[in-house]
Amino acid sequence: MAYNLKETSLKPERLTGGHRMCAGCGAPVVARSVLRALKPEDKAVITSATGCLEVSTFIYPYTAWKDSFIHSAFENSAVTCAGVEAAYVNMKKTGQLDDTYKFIAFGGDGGTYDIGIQSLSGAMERGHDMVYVCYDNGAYMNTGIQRSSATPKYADTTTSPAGKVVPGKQQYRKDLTAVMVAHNLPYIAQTAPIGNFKDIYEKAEKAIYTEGPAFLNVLAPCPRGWRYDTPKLIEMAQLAVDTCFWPLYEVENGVYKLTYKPKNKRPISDWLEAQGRFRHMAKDAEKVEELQQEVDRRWDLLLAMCGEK
Amino acid sequence: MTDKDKCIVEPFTPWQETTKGGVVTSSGNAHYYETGGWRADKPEWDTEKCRQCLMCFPVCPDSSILTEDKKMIGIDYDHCKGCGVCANVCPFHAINMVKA
Amino acid sequence: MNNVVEIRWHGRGGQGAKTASLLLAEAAFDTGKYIQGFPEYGPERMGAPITAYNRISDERVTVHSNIYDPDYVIVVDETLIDVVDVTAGLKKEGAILINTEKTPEELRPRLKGYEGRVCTIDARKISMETLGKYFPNTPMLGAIIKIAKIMDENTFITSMEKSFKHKFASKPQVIEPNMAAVKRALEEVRG
Amino acid sequence: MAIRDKLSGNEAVAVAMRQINPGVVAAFPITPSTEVPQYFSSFVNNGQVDTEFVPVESEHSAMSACIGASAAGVRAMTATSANGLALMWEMLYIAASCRLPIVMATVNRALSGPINIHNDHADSMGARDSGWIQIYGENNQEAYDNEIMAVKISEHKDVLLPVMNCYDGFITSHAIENIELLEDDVVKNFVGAYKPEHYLLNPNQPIAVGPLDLPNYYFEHKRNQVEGMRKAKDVILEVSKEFEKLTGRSYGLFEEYKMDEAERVVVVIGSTAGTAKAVVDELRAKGEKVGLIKVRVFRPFPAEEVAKALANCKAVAIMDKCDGFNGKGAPLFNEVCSALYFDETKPLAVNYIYGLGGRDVRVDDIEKVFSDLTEIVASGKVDDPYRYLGVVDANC
Repeated sequence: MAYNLKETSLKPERLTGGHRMCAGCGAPVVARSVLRALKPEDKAVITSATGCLEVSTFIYPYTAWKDSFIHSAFENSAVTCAGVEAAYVNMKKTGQLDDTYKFIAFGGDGGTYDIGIQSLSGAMERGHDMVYVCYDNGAYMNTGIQRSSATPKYADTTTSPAGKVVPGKQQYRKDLTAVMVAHNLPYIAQTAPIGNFKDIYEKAEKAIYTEGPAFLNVLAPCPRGWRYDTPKLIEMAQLAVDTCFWPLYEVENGVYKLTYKPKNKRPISDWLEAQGRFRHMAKDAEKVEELQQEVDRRWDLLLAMCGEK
Repeated sequence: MTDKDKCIVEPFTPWQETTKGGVVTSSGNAHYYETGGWRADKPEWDTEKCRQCLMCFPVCPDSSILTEDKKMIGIDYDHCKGCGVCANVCPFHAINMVKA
Repeated sequence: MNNVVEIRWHGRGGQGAKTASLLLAEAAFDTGKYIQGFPEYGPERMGAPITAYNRISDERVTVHSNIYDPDYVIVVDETLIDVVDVTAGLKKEGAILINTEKTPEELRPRLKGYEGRVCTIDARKISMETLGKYFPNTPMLGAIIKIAKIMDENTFITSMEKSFKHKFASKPQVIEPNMAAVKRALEEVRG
Repeated sequence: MAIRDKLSGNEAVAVAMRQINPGVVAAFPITPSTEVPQYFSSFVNNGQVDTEFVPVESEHSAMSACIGASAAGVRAMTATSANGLALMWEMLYIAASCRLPIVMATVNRALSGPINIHNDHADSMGARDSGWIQIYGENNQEAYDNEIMAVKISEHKDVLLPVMNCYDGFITSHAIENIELLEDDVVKNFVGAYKPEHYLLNPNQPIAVGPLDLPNYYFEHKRNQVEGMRKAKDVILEVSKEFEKLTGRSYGLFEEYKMDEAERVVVVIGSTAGTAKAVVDELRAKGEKVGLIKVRVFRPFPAEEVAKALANCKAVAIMDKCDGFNGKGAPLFNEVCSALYFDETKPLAVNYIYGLGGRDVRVDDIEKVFSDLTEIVASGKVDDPYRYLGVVDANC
């Protein structure tokens, strides 16, 4: 059935209000969008890495999750989920359970790109039937905006401050989606919460209902870390997509497919200038040009992979 | 004080009465925790201007756009933190942020 | 502790001294004994000298140290006697058994003045002639049973037959040659 | 009918795990525990168990997967040693604080560095305050028996804590010895079906595990957790009693060996107890009043019981197979001395740190300890209570 936003509003909400994420945070928007792709009759177990999403949605004695949920530590959301999934396989095999469950692990870019990459790689390689969702807000926001390997070059963070000598982070961001492609998973996608949420919904649905391990990398703007006004959440994601900083694509059994091609590719400066974390360099033509070239290089590569060139 | 059905254990409950390992056995009970008090600006829904496109519904971080039968029916002020994302995406200016 | 027989094995990594010590433990176990079989672990790889141990007793042995004053020493590879102090701590009333084509008299001068009994067995010859391959463990086992009198020979033979029948259930043709190797070892051990 | 067999400690524990047939086993190889998942994976691949075996990429993930599986609602088990245990450190505390009844064979090995694969107790002693129950076995039989009992102890509703089944690397794990096994259905009946009260995969009641726990709750949760540890003492005795009915093998919180009127006593953990028993036998045969206490349960520590057992002896040597690095005494010594503090009559006490990194413990080492105790009793004082046994020392 073709995607219809209004139809999806009929599904039960699986992440309730009453959690304590910041006003205007992108992460719960990503989480509830992914969960909306679950069939209402299916049950789920959700895991989360330590991070904003976890410490704000499950503060004793309140859980915002309507499904069973487990958090154990920072670097192991993937394998904690894999442990639950293994238990499910055993319970099914031994006739202890009739219901259908789906398994979704969440982690921020810190818990996914960095400290959690070993556990993620292991769980994906072993082929557990689960979805790992990275909500990438481009820094360790939970501990106070420290740089991660997902942080864009030149971003001002509390451990890559824009100083008098060193103007913010000195490295380009790691392309984790590409790293996950190298795991030869049945389904991998990069998406963002934009427009009528068709892209994120359809990818979440495919990820959840493709047998075997799947990985979603989802851009999740952070008003505090990126330094923009809270109402602009969706605008920020849209700009990242339209500048091709964050292309939307999927890789199904190794086959790349671009799922969104901006009609007018916007210059990276549009995205940089909208955020306080780039204020120190957004007018520096040389640096902006350098970033533009890197965005173009990666975009061209992707177009080639997707057979768009 | 403690509501066992909702697994709402009051702060400073004797250790004998807390749940072992901090397990919470009432899923989604954060619903009973109100975050409406966080709000500085308040979204107001203009039913005249609303064309029921539902673009506001998925963008809310606090699941506070109330819907029924594919239609918006209101805003959950118990949980809305007043971020203004809904107002910003509305193509018809049917949600306006006002001082709370 | 008086009825405990303590045995030390010297072999080379990959040569099967550890397996032989376990086989001896198994054979003794099958005749109702209490056994210990354990190697001395290290980072040694193929070819390096290794040591393994057995304790065999009528009661459970609780001592869990290595063996320093063995009743018997078994040397799986003759070349080791010039490299390792194989008779260290070996009781005079005991014996050393060496796998070699040489006679006990030929080897005694290389044993640093050890005064006890020196025995030899040509496990290679027996193995080649009965099994057609070099598996020294089975003849070595027969030889040590003969020397150490850990158990009655007939009980040992019956036990080995049972064990081979179980172990080689899928290739019964090798049971007879293995039994032949055991019996020849009982006969041919020298010294 | 018991099954007479000959197995190494690791093989025996793997057999116990097969008989328990847990829902999930997640493990990463590390010497000397590696054989446990090796044997077990062959049981899995030969269809002898229903278990999902998860060959994880690290010990941290092994414990994490066990936490997920246990919370999900099945029995979860693993095995590790030394650095593997160290890599699990964070998850050990989380498993215990989530009150998850995970059972882990902990094959004791010296902790790096320098790297050393041989036996001592530095690994599990370092984790003694992680909230896990710790049971130590002397030989393959005890490793097997403890693995089976651990399941019932950990899952008891008054306890709900994970259990380390500790036994000595190589000495116990790799040596073949006689053993009496239980029949499969006897073990199955003994451990029973696993029925957790709350679990993630309960279709009738979704739950949430592992919250952010703020200052208005955390302390009470910790106090609740320690109650599980306190109650574990009675539960261990209860389960051991039930096990004795099946096997005739009697287990307590510790073993008192020839303690009747014993004046000089060695307190020790693990395989060294066996070697020490042989020395006690030898000295008793000469009419000497010597005895031995082998600590089986180190967590919870049976403080009152140990103090009572030692109340009437004259001198006690407490032997630690790891150092404490507080500069004054190692873990077992500190525990025993604390236990004795509240008693009016207490023996003279001396600590021996011994056997580090697999330094072999010989009969004459234990004989030396008893002869030192004779001197202590004669002089009525302990000049140097912190001693090293078997270390090469230029001043001695």
